[in-house]
Amino acid sequence: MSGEVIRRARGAVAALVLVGLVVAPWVVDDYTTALLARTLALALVGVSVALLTGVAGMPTLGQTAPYAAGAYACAVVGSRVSDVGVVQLVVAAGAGALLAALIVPLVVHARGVIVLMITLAIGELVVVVLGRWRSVTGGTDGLAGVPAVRPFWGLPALASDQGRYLYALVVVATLVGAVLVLLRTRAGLVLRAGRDDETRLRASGHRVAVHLSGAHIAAGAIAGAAGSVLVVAQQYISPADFGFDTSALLLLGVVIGGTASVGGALVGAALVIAVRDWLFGVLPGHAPLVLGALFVATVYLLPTGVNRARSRLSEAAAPQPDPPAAQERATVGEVGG
Amino acid sequence: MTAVAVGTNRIDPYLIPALDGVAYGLLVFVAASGLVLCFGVANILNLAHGLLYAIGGYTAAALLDGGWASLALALAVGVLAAAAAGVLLAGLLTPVATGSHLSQALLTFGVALAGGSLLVAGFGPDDPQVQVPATLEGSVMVAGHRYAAYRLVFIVVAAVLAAALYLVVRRTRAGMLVRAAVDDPEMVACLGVSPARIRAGVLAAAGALAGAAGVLGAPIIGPGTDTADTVLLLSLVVVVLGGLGSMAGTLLAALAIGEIQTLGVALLPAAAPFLLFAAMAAVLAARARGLAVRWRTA
Amino acid sequence: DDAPGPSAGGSIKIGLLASLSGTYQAVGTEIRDGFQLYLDTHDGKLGGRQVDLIVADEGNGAQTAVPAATKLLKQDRVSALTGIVGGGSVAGVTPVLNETKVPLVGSNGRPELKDVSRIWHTSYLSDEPGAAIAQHVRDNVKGSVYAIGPDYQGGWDELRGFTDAFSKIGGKLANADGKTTFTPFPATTNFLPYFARIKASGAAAVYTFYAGSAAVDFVKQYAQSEIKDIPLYAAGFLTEGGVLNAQGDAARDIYSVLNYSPDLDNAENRAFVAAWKAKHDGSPTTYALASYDAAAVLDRAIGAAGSDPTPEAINTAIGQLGQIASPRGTWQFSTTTHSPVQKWYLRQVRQDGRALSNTVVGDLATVGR
Amino acid sequence: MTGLLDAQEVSVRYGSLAALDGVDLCVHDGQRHALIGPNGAGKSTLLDVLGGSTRPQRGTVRFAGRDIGRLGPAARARRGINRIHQRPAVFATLTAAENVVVAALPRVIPRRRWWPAGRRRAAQQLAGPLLEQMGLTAVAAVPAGHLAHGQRRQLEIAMALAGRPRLLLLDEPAAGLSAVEVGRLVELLQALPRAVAVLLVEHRLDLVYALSDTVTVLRDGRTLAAGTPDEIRTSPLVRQAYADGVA
Amino acid sequence: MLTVDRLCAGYGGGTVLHEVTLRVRQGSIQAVVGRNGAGKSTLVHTIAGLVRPSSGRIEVGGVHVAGRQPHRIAQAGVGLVPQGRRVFSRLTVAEHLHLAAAPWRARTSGGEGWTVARTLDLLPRLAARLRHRGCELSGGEQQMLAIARALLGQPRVLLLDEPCEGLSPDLAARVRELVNKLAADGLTVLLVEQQLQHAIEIADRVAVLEYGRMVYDRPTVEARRDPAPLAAMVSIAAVAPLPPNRPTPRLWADTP
Ligand SMILES: Nc1ncnc2c1ncn2[C@@H]1O[C@H](COP(=O)(O)OP(=O)(O)OP(=O)(O)O)[C@@H](O)[C@H]1O
Ligand SMILES: Nc1ncnc2c1ncn2[C@@H]1O[C@H](COP(=O)(O)OP(=O)(O)OP(=O)(O)O)[C@@H](O)[C@H]1O
Ligand SMILES: [Mg+2]
Ligand SMILES: [Mg+2]
Repeated sequence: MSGEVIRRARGAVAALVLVGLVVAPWVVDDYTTALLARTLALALVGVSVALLTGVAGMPTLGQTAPYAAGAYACAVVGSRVSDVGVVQLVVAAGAGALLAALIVPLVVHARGVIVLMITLAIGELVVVVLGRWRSVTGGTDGLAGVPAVRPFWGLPALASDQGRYLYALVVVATLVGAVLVLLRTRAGLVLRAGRDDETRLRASGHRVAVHLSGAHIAAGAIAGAAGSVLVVAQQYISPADFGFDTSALLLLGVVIGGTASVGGALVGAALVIAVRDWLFGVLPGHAPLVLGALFVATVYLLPTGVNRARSRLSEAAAPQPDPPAAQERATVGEVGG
Repeated sequence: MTAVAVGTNRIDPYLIPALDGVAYGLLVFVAASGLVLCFGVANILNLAHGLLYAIGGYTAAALLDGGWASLALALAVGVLAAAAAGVLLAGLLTPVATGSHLSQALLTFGVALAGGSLLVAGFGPDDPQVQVPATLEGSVMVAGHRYAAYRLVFIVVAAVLAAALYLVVRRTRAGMLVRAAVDDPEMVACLGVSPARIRAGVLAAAGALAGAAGVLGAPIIGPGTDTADTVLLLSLVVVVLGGLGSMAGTLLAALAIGEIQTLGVALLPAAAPFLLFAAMAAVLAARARGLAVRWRTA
Repeated sequence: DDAPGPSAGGSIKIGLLASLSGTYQAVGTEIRDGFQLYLDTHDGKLGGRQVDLIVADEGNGAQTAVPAATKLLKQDRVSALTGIVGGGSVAGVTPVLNETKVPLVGSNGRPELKDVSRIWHTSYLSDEPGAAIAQHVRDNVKGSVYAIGPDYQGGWDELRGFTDAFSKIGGKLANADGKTTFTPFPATTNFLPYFARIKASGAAAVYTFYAGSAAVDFVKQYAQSEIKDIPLYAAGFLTEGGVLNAQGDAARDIYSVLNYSPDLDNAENRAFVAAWKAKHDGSPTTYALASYDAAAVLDRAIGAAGSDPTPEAINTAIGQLGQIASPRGTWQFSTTTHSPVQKWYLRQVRQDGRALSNTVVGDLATVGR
Repeated sequence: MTGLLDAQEVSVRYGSLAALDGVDLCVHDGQRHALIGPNGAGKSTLLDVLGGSTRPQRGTVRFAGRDIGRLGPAARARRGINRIHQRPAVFATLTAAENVVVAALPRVIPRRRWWPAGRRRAAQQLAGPLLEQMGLTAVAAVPAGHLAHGQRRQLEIAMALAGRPRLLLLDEPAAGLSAVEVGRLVELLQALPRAVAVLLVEHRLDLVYALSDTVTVLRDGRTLAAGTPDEIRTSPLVRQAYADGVA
Repeated sequence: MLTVDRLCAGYGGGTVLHEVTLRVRQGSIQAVVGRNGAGKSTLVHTIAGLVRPSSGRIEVGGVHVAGRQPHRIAQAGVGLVPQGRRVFSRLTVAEHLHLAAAPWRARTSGGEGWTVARTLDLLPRLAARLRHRGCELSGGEQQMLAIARALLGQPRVLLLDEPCEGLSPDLAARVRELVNKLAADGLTVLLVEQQLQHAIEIADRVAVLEYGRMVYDRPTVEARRDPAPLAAMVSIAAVAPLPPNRPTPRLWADTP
């Protein structure tokens, strides 16, 4: 009963937030709109980090790699091939997924901190490559002058902050919805089970490596798509956008939001990034101090934030055992050995 | 005769990088030693480790005046200050002690950010000057090459430290308690030992080690705005590469990093920017795969 | 409402973006202080208008610089932007500048840009120091020169400036493949393996460019290495400002090229240095100077922009400034690159009383297009 | 005649210690085979070898006529070897019901194959009755990490059953169960269709004699004796083996 | 020696133990039995300080310890053999023993103190496994180690949560014998045991927990004299073999 209430309340809050986000550009100034658009991109990467860290139990510091792949693919496609948003989005997601697929053999057998360090190394390597592959990436100073995107064939190019923000919002909302659906399928269930006890999962006959690879590639695609949102929001990208501090802040944001919860990750990552960007503007020179203090405070204000969110999630998602009447209808097919 | 001369000439340019790789690797080991204890052995993810080192570094910069007495003083003050910071950190960590690495990371990262900017606010954004005793300032001749004397001294310091750490962790009751607390803190408490005390002790020791490393390493990885990050990253790499808690492994990893950063760079200058992280990813991935296979076979 | 331009009281909003935290904090602080010094010595006014200076933190690079700049431009609606330490940050800020049509009078980093119609710099182009010193090195070094620098855009430009000019006048590089050696940046803290290569190359001199803590590491390790007797030439940032203190004796005798030195003998400089020393420890750096000059540029441009100094009007006025008197000597904006056409000086680190300082030992070329 | 499961000459060494030393074991279709022996005899190690989580240095393991020695635990589970662990292994943050669903997934195929949720639904329909059989209905929605020790063991048995085993490897299933639960377990095992073979490791000999038709006795990694429960019960050799384990 | 008075405890929101009261005299053995999930381990953990009581008193030797931290309670002389062994997986057997041994602790119970040699004498299998790490032991060996670890702490009150789980029958009998002897020497024992007949064999009193409530607590002599109520409560009869192939819900309806 109380689970039902909580679920309702969460739904109401989510709907309220969504409505707020839709009307935001008409309420706030251009700067805030631009900041929000950028934040949305990073929040989406945060979701992909949460998918790996919280749901699959593989903490990652390397989601900036597919994120960067998507962003640069989008920037290159945007300035040379097509200014259609859908095309850019698909290309970016594909690039992210491809890079993630290349990384999979490196990380699929590793666990815990080892994954953290391997992904960190990969993230750093990608930044080095971005800095040196000047013909494509523009080197360490980055790529500017990506033409304004038109969301779909026949639609006008987005020239205002509002337009870019709404485009970002639609993309992010769609993808987050897709992730939420994914997590409700058996794939999500098996991933969570693997996080708890991999040996048991194997003993039950699941191919753990396949599930983890799938999670990596899906997360890579999401991060890649986020990269294209960043390009649209910021019209400029450089290796600095994909550096270690971005990864670290994303991971921390996801932790604040409760690692296993997609909504939490979205909010946490968005908060951390937005607060950082905002602080650098309003408190010149003291941003790191305040940000650090905020992190410490977060730990105390949300002492069980991580676990609370997780247990709430599993409560909400728990399948109700079938009533006895349903037993006859149990359909169990035969499986070839 | 000429053949030999040609032979030496071919090796000769790499001699000093190779030696320096050892010294640099040992410096990295000393810098990482606190984290070995904290993260490798006690499994407390302390992202403020670089900050503890920086405390030592700034102490050195503030107190060193070129004399031996000042070195001793700086060492004492640096060790005490960093150990105190470690205890403080342990106190802060108490509420998340049973939590995951990730919440520890959140807390210690926050402390590192805030503490780092306080340090820079206190000591100024410029890199301060570090004056070691004059005898160590110069260079000595090694196999016909000039080499910094101070770095040679490091080889001794690191060797002593490695041996001491090994003995403490493997052979003493304190070391056993720390390892036991990683497995099951509740059961340690049921043996009558407070896990909170163990944590405080570990962080104090880690702080002391980091402080000592910061003072002694100041002439090489000097205090500055980036020191904390550099040291943290290098230490994490070394500790994880070394197999989390194995002293010999960590030393080996540190030496490997040292050689990659020096000899590797000398041999393959074009690959220099990729070397460290590519090697790290490759080694970790190979070892993870190896473990996975071994786990299945044995 | 808060439309760009002066408000009724005759004041004007200027945005200053500089690294006030992170790796480049030292430079960022100098830039802020240089600008502030100009305001303090001119009653807080530029072009006769009270200045509302809004400072924002650039952080470590573009990813923090862009949102901070967006705030200055879109929320605070400043009439002009100044500062910016990193070249990457300038590149990142450019789209927003173009959108809001506000001029930037940058005082440090300078990337290669196609369109500079609204972008001005009071510092230099990254390849100019090298170009300015090439002839001197060619004349004074008997043998080949080893070129080494950090592996990022600034490093590439600085070193290219030197090697292009040096090769053009017949100089020979000692580097094995004839190309500059670039060290990973900022990852490299240990330069000894590179020194071993320099030794092996038989170079008669070394030309380099580093800044910040990499400069400290480079110089200190150089002095203890087996190539410590090979003369070291550098773009001036190697020994500029706070890094010189950290380097200490290791920096002695290094030659560097820069557009400024605190011991230049002219009236503006004497006033500038005196005012600086009254407020801060030590001597002003080229970073502070460039920012001071940026304020001077804005001062004259706003004054010339008439009763309604809109960003557009200020931009137009900057283009018509002509000669600018400055502590570094007079200079003017190049019409093509919008960066200074100015004189460069050869300096050497020498004992000056109790401290070491960069002493001007000669004039080099006037550079700028 | 070869059995459903045929392990031959299995040896596992840990350093100088031979946990298993040339053990042969054959389990026939539908057999109730018990494996007993003093502590440290190698029983769990043998189950690990059969389940695929330990690879023996020597020896072959055949299942349903095929060599499965190179297969991992997941592949063996999909072929029908399901097990419970001596230390109950469950997915701590998943509810009891979800635990069973996850365990059931690899071996169930829905009638409507094209519908992605069908498989999960089919597994869910299996979970309800299984939990009820184990007496866990009341805690179906409780995260497994919050269950009592005995409840976890029951849950793991339900999970093993959900995998629709042809061979069930049970490592001390009755340990930590209360009398009522043991009764329920005995009932359940006796009611298992004969198509399911069971290899049971247990220290409670009353259960062993009640449930099994063949007993193998291990000691120090070797087979000491094998036979019907009655033969084993009266064998002085077996008594001696247990007594030695204590002395 | 050990007094538990109207103790309530639970996890998170829910209460598991409802007003449990126990009085264990020095040198006596109190058995606790009950269904799975009844709250036996919760009771033991609450006494050991691992679960915080929400109300009620716990006294050890007259000292109020409820709500104290676990290490304080251990220092007060409470030893624990937890359910599920919980040995330190990365420490060797020798290290376990070294760590657990508290020779400096004043011995207050009767008999001679526990030394490493004496525990190894009692559990000879451990002696052959001194260099093995906790995770490399068999289930029974881990259980032995858990018992040894608790004994070496020289407890005055010993909490045994199913100490014989996973031990071979002979060894289990021997452990019970030992417990009996220790109690005779003055050790106070709280024993959680699933097999009622084993509990009755050595205990002085036996209590039954049901849904977190104490529904039965009598001296064993009484229980032996009149076993019916106790047997009804824990239905020992269920162990008797059942006729094979009794119809139960069919899971494999479609399996050939
Ligand atoms: N990973 C390992 N490393 C070293 N020795 C091991 C390992 N696993 C098991 N052993 C040893 O192998 C022997 C057999 O262990 P096993 O777990 O098979 O015993 P068991 O028959 O199941 O005993 P129990 O009834 O106590 O569970 C034991 O002596 C144990 O110490
Ligand atoms: N960590 C926990 N969080 C929440 N609930 C728990 C937790 N541990 C146990 N419980 C619940 O408390 C109740 C009592 O558990 P307890 O472990 O005390 O039972 P028990 O009598 O020891 O059972 P068993 O004989 O199976 O060991 C159970 O319903 C269980 O689900
Ligand atoms: Mg076993
Ligand atoms: Mg229990």
